[in-house]
Amino acid sequence: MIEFKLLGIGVLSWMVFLPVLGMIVLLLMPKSAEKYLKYITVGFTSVLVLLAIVMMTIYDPSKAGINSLAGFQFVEKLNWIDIPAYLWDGRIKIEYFLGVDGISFPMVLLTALISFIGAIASFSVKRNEKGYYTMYLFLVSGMMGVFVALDFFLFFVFWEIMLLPMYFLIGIWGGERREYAAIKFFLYTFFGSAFILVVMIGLYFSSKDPETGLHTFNMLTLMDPRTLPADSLFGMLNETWRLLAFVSLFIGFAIKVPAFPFHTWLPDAHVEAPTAISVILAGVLLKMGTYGMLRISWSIFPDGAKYFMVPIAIIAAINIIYGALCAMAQKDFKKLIAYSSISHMGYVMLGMASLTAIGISGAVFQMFNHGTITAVLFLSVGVIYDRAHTRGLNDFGGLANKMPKYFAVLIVAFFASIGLPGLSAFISETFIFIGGFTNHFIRVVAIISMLGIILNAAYILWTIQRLFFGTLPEKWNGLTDISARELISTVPLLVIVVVLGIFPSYMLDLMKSSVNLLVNFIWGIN
Amino acid sequence: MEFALQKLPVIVLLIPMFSFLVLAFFGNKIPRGGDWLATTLLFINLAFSGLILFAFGTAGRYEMNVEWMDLGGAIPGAAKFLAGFQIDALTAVMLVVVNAISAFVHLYSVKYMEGDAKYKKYFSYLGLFTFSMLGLVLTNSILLMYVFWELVGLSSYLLIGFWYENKAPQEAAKKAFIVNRIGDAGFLLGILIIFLTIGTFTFTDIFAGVEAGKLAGGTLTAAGILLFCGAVGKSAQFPLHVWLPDAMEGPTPVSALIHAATMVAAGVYLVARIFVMLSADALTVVTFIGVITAFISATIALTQNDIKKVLAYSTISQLGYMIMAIGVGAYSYGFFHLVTHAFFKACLFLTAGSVIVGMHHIQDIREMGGLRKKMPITFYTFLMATLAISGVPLTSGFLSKDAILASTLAFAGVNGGITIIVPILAFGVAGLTAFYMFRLLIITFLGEPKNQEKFDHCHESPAQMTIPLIILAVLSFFAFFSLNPFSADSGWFLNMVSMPESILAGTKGAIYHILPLEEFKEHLHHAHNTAMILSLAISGIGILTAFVFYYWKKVNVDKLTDSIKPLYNFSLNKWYFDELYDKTAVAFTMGISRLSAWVDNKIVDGIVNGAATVTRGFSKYTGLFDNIFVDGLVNLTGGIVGAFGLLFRKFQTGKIQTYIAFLVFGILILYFVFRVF
Amino acid sequence: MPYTTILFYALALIIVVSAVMVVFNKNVVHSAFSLFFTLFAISGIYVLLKADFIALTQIMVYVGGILILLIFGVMMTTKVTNVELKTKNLNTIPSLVFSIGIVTVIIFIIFSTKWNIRMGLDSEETVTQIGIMLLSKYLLPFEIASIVLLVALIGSAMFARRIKD
Amino acid sequence: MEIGLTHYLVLGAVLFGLGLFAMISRRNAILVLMGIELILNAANINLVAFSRYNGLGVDGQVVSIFVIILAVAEAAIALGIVLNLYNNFATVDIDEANTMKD
Amino acid sequence: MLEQTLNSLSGFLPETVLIVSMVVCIILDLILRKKSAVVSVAGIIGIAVSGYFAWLQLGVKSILFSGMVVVDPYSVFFKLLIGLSTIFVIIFAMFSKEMKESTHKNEYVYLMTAMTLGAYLMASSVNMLMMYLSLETVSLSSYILAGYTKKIKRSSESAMKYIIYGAASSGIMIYGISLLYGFTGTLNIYETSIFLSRLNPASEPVLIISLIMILAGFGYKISSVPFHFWTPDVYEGAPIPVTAFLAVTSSAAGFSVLIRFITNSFLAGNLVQNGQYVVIPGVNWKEIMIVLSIASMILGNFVAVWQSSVKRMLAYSSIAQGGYIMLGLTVANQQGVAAMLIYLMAYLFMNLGAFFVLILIANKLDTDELIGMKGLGYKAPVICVGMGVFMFALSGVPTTAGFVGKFYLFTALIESKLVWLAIVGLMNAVVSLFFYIKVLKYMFLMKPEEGNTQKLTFGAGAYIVMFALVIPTMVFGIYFTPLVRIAEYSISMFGFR
Repeated sequence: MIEFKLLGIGVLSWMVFLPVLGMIVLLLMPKSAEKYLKYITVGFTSVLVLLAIVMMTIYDPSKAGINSLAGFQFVEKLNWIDIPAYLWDGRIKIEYFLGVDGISFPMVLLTALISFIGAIASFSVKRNEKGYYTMYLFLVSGMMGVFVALDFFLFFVFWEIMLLPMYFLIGIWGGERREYAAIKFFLYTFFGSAFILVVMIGLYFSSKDPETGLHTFNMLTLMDPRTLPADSLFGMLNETWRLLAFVSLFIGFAIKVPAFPFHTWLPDAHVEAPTAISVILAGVLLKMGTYGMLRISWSIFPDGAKYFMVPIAIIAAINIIYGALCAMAQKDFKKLIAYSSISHMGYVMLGMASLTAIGISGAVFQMFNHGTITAVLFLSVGVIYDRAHTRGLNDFGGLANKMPKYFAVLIVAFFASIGLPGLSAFISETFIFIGGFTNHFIRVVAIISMLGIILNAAYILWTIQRLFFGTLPEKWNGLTDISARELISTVPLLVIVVVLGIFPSYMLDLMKSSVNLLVNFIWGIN
Repeated sequence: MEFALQKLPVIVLLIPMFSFLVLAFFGNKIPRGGDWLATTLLFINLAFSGLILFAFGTAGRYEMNVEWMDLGGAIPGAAKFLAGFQIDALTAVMLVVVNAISAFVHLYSVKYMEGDAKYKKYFSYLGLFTFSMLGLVLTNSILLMYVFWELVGLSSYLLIGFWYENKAPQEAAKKAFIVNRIGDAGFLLGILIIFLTIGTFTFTDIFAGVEAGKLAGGTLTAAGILLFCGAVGKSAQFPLHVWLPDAMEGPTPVSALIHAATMVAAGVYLVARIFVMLSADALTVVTFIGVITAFISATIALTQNDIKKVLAYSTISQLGYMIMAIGVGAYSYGFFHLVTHAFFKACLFLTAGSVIVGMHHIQDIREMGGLRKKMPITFYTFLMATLAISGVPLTSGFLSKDAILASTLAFAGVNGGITIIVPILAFGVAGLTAFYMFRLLIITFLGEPKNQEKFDHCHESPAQMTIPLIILAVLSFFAFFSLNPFSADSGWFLNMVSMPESILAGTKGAIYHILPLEEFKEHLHHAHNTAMILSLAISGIGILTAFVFYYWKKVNVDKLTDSIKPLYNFSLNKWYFDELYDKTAVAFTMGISRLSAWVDNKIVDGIVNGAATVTRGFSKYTGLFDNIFVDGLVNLTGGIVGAFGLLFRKFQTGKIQTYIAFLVFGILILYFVFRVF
Repeated sequence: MPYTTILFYALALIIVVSAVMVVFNKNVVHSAFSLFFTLFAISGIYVLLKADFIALTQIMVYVGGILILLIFGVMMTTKVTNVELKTKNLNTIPSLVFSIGIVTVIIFIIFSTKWNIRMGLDSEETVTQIGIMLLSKYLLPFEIASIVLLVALIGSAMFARRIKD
Repeated sequence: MEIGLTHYLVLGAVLFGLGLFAMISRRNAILVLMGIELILNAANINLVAFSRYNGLGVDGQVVSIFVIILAVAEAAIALGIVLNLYNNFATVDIDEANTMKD
Repeated sequence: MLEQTLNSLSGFLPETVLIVSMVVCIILDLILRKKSAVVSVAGIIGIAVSGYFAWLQLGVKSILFSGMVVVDPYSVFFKLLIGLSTIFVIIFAMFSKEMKESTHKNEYVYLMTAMTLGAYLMASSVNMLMMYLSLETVSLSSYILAGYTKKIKRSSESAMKYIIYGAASSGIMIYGISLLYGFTGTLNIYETSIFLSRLNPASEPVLIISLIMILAGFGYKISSVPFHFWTPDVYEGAPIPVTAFLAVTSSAAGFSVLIRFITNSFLAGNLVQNGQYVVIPGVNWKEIMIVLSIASMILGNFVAVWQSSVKRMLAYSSIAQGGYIMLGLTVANQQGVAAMLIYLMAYLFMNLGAFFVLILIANKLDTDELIGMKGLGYKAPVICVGMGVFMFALSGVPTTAGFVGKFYLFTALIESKLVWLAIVGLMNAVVSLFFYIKVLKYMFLMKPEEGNTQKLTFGAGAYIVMFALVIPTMVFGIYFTPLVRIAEYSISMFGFR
């Protein structure tokens, strides 16, 4: 089993709790050190990136993970809460159980990367920096935790924890309607997690660990059919209850994705949130929903995944097309991007609904790509907004000559997001479509959702035209081109996009074996 | 040597990429923005590709693969994605054509684009285009072909919208990209079908799979037609031809390179590439699409007054010819026409460019006239190309066109019935082509100058522009393709590019409508002479009428047009295709998008806000709504909570005795409820 | 018809009528006095129930204590000079409905339930028993009651004390 | 006919109802307190009647004694509070003291 | 008889200590004749000592005073809970400005001691008379305390409302007791349950009406719908420390007696089979509990959303919290009861904490209106962060004790297949987020008005007390083994067979 410890503490714990350490450091900073806070934050996040890179070098792609503990890497497993039964069958055993496999590792990389980028992008924040960066690091640790937790309870805790800083980050440092957006976001997700909680508890009491004969929150054990006795609530024979559980889990995660019709929080949250937070939101948070589906719904309720694949695919198609159409009608740059990411998350769901290895690897890959690309897009929105203090697409025009570097950056990002070949998103989208095709149940849906390709192109090109082409309005003569800091935050992502577009294997090899195992597991092939 | 040769295609592919990167990133550092670099590199590339042509043209095909992606034991099957290139006659020829024209256009542009604000950007774009075009030609995997296909689309987008300060180029660029995208969606769909059924992307394996019958019947036809959709988009075939005329908003050399010679030919190349796996029905579709396109655009070209528009429509029409040719099974002739057309159409565009420069960016031919005296070289090159396109003997155009016409006759002869319409339209188009091309020539170069002062300032273009013209004009002589001026069959070209055996031949498939091949050849042989005579006659008539109308003015054209006003307008307005699409597809999409945005605000969010709106009236008179609104209570829970909350609040009257009353009431209720249980 | 019956009905009549007076009389003082009759008659009922000690306590505590307290209250809170003793009722209808409802429910229950009637020994005075009870079985409540009274003392003192400031 | 348990219980019930009515409907605080007394007396009548007719000795009576004690305590405190209310609001009509409500 | 009483006295030590300390306080007060912390400290010491003696009683199971009260882990648990909360409340009172400004000296100390005594007895009494008596003890002293600041109109009004409502419900309760007594012929809950289990299944209406009437008495202590009407007004009017006391201590006591009464007297021979209570047929109190808890949750949460005064909002929230806690009874098993105890422990810290922060704020701002708290997060960050912790805990966000409580309640529900009820509860939790987070919105998301942006400062003592409440809220959220162990240990009541 691959391990990597620093000072006797596993690297994943470092990844999760280093930001917390950073929080403490920030809080201890005196008032006078106000101006160094941002650098401290960047420092801590950059350490995360370094750790991630080191992990990448150690990581062994041949290990699959999913439902075999042996397949997980950097595993840490301690008892957190362990209460032996006293009067009633009240034994609760919760483990501090971290580990990564081919599905979570790309997400960990993404989180580290985006957190770092977001930290750089946060420099424009001027008000109450201490609070901001503290919350920011808190958020980072929460997100990281979600991706590495392998104990359902732990997962849920991180899942919920992450809401609090997000609420404040949107609510305090956001735009005019920030309060509305923040509370909307919080309530939606809280509502969703209520469903997750119910299923979690239900699973716990249905489960019976084959080894110890006790209830368990351990996701790996829960995947084992022997863990859920036939007579129990979510037992294998208890068809209806299992499907209900799947649905409520799906609702819980779909709100985060966000899937139609639970998506209305996203435009508000995005528009109101400060740039860096939009980046995090679109770059990482949305992935938590789809990741949760793969890690929990798909793995623990494969029957549900099979039963509902058509409805899910249809929802995905609605996301794709509906999101694109909404984006087309937007006049606010940021809102447009927000809707576009609804559309792109639709691709992810389509790939997952296909239940084929190619589709799911497409989905995971698309999660990563969407993370990087949308990050760039939101950063670019921030760039223009910081200068012009407006996001109205119709207020602009002719920026191409005024801000050539910006034009270059943004055009690459735009074409990446319409899935232009040679850029990463193309590979993932193609895989997703192949997956959708391969599964003949959802083939029609896949064909319909190919309409999305055209619509994406339409609104993106229209946006390019409105922003860059034509003649520059008088009032924007003062605009300066994209600055070095902004280039630092965007260019690395674009490099990744291009490189992964040409050599996708770098990413695909990481997830290959896990995805294959997952699919085999779902279809019961061994 | 052999080894080097096999690596050569890669080098040929990478050279333009190199020039693109260098110019894109260091354009500012290099003197003159590195135009000289790009141009020289392209000429080197041309030399290389010539070498390749000699090496592989006759020596059969060579293929090379590297593994691109591997998904392990993925479901279904083992998903491996190969990347590689192949060289056979088609590729080799295409390489030469692309490189040649690209090189000439580079040279030409040095003067033409001189002093433009985005000069170096222009050359880098050219490099990008050439790279992707070569990639498209070279690759052996249909997926990679799609990749380069899109990249070509991108560079075309960038070049059409090169002068994006103005409205028209923006719109044209967007239109081009989206219309192509529509075709490409079909293309991708076809690719996916193939992958699902055969599980590979490389052409050889695909053909093998088809031969093994993994993909047959309706699915095969569907796949073929879907792939053809891509061609329809790129080669501007009906009904997706609308983008090409607008694309003329780009710089003229670009039009010559991309929208006349190479990119638009990509569709034809694709059809040629997959010819062997096209089923009969697919081929029929191809044929008819081709011929319809050819006819429609020819009729439109009759009345256009913008010199580039006329050429654009003639391009579409010629592309239709090629497609049709392949459709009727004259595979090699179609491809032959592609090559010849590439040269003389490039020549035409470049001459048009020099005319435009000469006339200081006047494009309306009604302002021109009598330019022959002012710019002789331009005139004679133009004349040469015009003769070629009109299919006058001793020109390359004659060779290819004549062969195509002959095979349409043969096609009709074999199948009979309705298919007779194909040759009829084909010949009609030949005549129309001759007519409108000479109309253009006469109005532009002969007669009296209409716009005197423009005419006075007009002058011949410099050498950098005229040299390519001359070369291209010369290249449209028959001699370069066949020593026999009346038939190219014995020429080196057709010896090299011979019709492949359809892999479906055995299985009653593909080109069964020209099977047995002998019979087809037979018909072809007989048709040849008739075709030659007919075509000569028809184009002669065309040319003659042109002279009658516009040179000798024997017929009053205006009166004539008045007498057929509706028809005239119909043609002038391009059959109202744009209007149609605007009214239908575009309007529909925009409508839907606005609708859904509205829905998203009002309904979906509204369902969420629903109860809130329900309670709004309720809350108004309590005067609390604003407060609640501010507090972000505006969504479903909010609404219901609000409603019930308000309801319950009514109980809290502040009068203690009311409370006691409620207490007693509660006790009673509870009692009755649990008596009922 | 035994005298107990007549006595019971007489007492019941007094109780109910005067209680009704308490409830419906406009004048507070009159209500107070009719409450006096009610309580007195109730002690009579206790006597009928052979609970002499309770009857006595009733008279002493209620009539002698609480009632006086209440009348003081009336006096203190209403200016006798300009007679403001009249008070009218509020939300009469619902209160009638509820009270009648609950009374009917209780009466229905009283008749529908089969109480296990086991007559205790008749002629026996209960004081000694109660005394024993209070100091043996009910010792704790007895003590706690003292605490309660202490609290009440503190409380009423606290409220009634003139605020000097 | 013989007077039985139910008679007393009914009497208690009626008193209980009247007490409730007083509490709900009389505006004067003092009268509300009287209502409380009526309710407690109803309970007492029940208790005593039960202790008589259920042959349980004097438990019921003892309980009723405690009830009386509590009634006293309650009345005392209540009166204090009412006086305080009177000082603050210059009225004992308790429905006028409704500054706090939704 | 006598020696039994004497034996009982040894088991009665905590209460005795309380009585003594009460008297001591009174005397001290009379000696000092002025406001002074001495009395409060004395009271705190007294309660602490009694708590210590209660602690010594852990594990003892004995019956005292001929079946009036018992000593068992359950009662000990509640005594400790009540003692702790009362100590906190007295400390609050020392901090509170309105208590200082009241015209009285230190009465509140010994009144609270008396209340503690009553609450102790409520937790341990097994005889209905005793229950009634102890309940009245608590009630009477809380009436007084509600009107403690008697010069303030709101306070006196709330006292009036409280006493009238309380008197009504306790009157109804004693009437119900009398009916039950008449039917069963006993006041001891064990004998009651034995009597009832000998009854034939046919449900007797008298049982239901008396049960409901008795519930009216308990229900008004735990302010559960429909017996809750006094809660908002009284909470709003009473001084904040008293409100805190009512919200935490007296409702905890109410729950203790409610649980014991229901689970002991309405079980078939108070039987427990592997943790599941054997409810006697005919009296379906489980359904009654379901109705009451759902009603309380919905009403509490939905109305709290509309409140503009934090105090009143907390009043409604504690109605809702009572509803959550009652969910534990609906499953009628020991797991449910344990969940209730866990929740009560969490509830103590988070609710007291909220009230304490409110006291601190009210001291500075003289208001408990939300509007007044605009941008307070920038003026008094530490305090407001503390408030944030308590608010999130109350709404049940993980890593706070509140989540643990909810988690165990819903666990109990789901394990006994009451999933729909769990979902109702969770949805209510979502709704509750609205108004809990509203406070934070005003504190952090809104900017303070121009002009008054100067920082508010508090004494070290305030911070110490607050952290004494914040830290358990957080720590028990992350490591809740102790809570669960204590609860599991404490659900063993006397007399279960």
